Amino acid sequence: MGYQVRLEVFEGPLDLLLHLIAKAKINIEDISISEITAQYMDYLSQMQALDIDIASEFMVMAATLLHIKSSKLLPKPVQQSEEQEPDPQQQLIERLKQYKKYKDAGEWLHERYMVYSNMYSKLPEEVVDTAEDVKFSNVTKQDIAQTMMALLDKKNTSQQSQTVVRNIKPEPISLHERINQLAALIVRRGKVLFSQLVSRKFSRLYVVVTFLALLEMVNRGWVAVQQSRPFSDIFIQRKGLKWKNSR
Amino acid sequence: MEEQQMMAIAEAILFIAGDPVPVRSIAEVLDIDVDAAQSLMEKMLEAYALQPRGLQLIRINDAYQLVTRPEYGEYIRKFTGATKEQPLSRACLETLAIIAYNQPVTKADIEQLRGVKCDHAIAVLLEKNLIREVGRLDAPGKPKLYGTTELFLKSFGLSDINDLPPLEQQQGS
Amino acid sequence: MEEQQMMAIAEAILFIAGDPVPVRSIAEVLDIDVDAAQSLMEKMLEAYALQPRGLQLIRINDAYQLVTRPEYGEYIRKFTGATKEQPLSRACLETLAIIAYNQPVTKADIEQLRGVKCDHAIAVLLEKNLIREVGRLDAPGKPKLYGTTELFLKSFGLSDINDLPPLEQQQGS
Repeated sequence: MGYQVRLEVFEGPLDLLLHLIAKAKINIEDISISEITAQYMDYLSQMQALDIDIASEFMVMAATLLHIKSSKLLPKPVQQSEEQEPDPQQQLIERLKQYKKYKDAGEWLHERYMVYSNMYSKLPEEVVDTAEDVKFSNVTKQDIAQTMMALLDKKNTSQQSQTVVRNIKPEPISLHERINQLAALIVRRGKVLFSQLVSRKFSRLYVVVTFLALLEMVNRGWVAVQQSRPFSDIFIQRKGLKWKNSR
Repeated sequence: MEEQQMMAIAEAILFIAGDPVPVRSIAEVLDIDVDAAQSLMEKMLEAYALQPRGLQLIRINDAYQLVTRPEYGEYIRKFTGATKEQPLSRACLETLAIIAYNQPVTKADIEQLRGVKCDHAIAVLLEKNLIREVGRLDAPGKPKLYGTTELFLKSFGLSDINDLPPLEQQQGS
Repeated sequence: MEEQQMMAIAEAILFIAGDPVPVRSIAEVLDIDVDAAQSLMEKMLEAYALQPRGLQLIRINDAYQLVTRPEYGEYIRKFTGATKEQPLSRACLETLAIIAYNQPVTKADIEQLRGVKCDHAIAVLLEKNLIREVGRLDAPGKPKLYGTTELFLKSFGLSDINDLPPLEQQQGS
């Protein structure tokens, strides 16, 4: 990577315009279209110079600004009717005012989030009927397997239907990292289910990366995978020489 | 039953439940009517707020939950090893603000207000379960309508959606 | 830090943990020495005892735990009875299955899968010698890792842990 240039990043053309207005220390109502347009174009050309992709929205706004500017220079056409088009400059001002409201509300939300995401709740207590004794005398290994399966099933369905509490953190994760993580897990466990690698607290991206990591590991001959039927869980097992002595 | 005792029972129940408990359930357990339970819980909420404690009572719509106070989050994370919640991006915050104040609202409405595409922000907010689809607009293409979730209320310390400050007030800055 | 604030933090930690928390861990989080933490907790225990609350603080050896007061047991049963009461063996079997298939595994992992606290089930399984602590996870808080015992293998007629039926085969049925 070469040198880095800091260029302020804007959420869109409206955001950029608000920034220019704030810099000029004027009210939204008092914008001078020709000045703002010049500055706006200047910013776009800086972006171009830095080879930054300019989203089409920025270009559309540039066209709007130029249109307003040119229409101001031209003599006003003879008023044909009272119901003419609304003044584009006034429209733009309205949009900016609307946008600013939500931008400010977003800032308010940010402050709240930084406070209230610090609240923690606890897991429900398990209420068990202690009157009943634990007897494992007639429980078989099949029962254990069935219990585990039922748990995984329950988890899957609750995942589908659940609409509440789900905390997801951004996980910047590389394929390479994920392969290392999976390898570490498989050294420990020997075998694992795909569903166990991707609990519901993870994002779709994370699931995809995990799956790619798994494919790569299959490709390298590190693991064997089995899936009994389409969409069922994938059973993953250590395979090959890689794991010898690493236990 | 004495009020204080009822509060104690409610506290025990909230502790056992962990999750938000509907005021209806509290009324049932205490064998009082829902209105009485509601006012009991509001009193309890105030009492909690006044005490210098590690816990607080919050209301989310019609349910109450015991949670730790936000100011001690850092200590909780030290204890549990959890990582701090990442701040939301500005794109997400703006999109969320628009949805919160205008729900139910379509993607097109949001994009019109923000002046940029919002697919990514919407996807992130959906995944974080801060917003959800609440239906479809009866218009060509049947666009999806978005609204906020209970988790949104909780994450931003709001009891219900009317707790949001009026939009105009912010304009001062 | 002020004593009252430290108590508030301790309360928040005990609440989140649900389990007995060793005084050592409290000292660590508060960054004070163990003796100071001990006397803090004793003061807190007294304070709790004096208040008419639904929760109480109890001491078990060198650990403290927040629990509901026994006199409200009837109401808690009324509350949970409405949801569902789980027989102990069911809770234990689920916990055992998770440990068997995922070992070594932490309590937090088990609880994540089951969605409820599992202290009781783990305690029973430990007592029956079907599971044991096999180490600690190298993560903050150093949580215990659980695995199954020889007795477990013997009890279920397994020659080794790989003898457990593969999970995917059953899923078809």
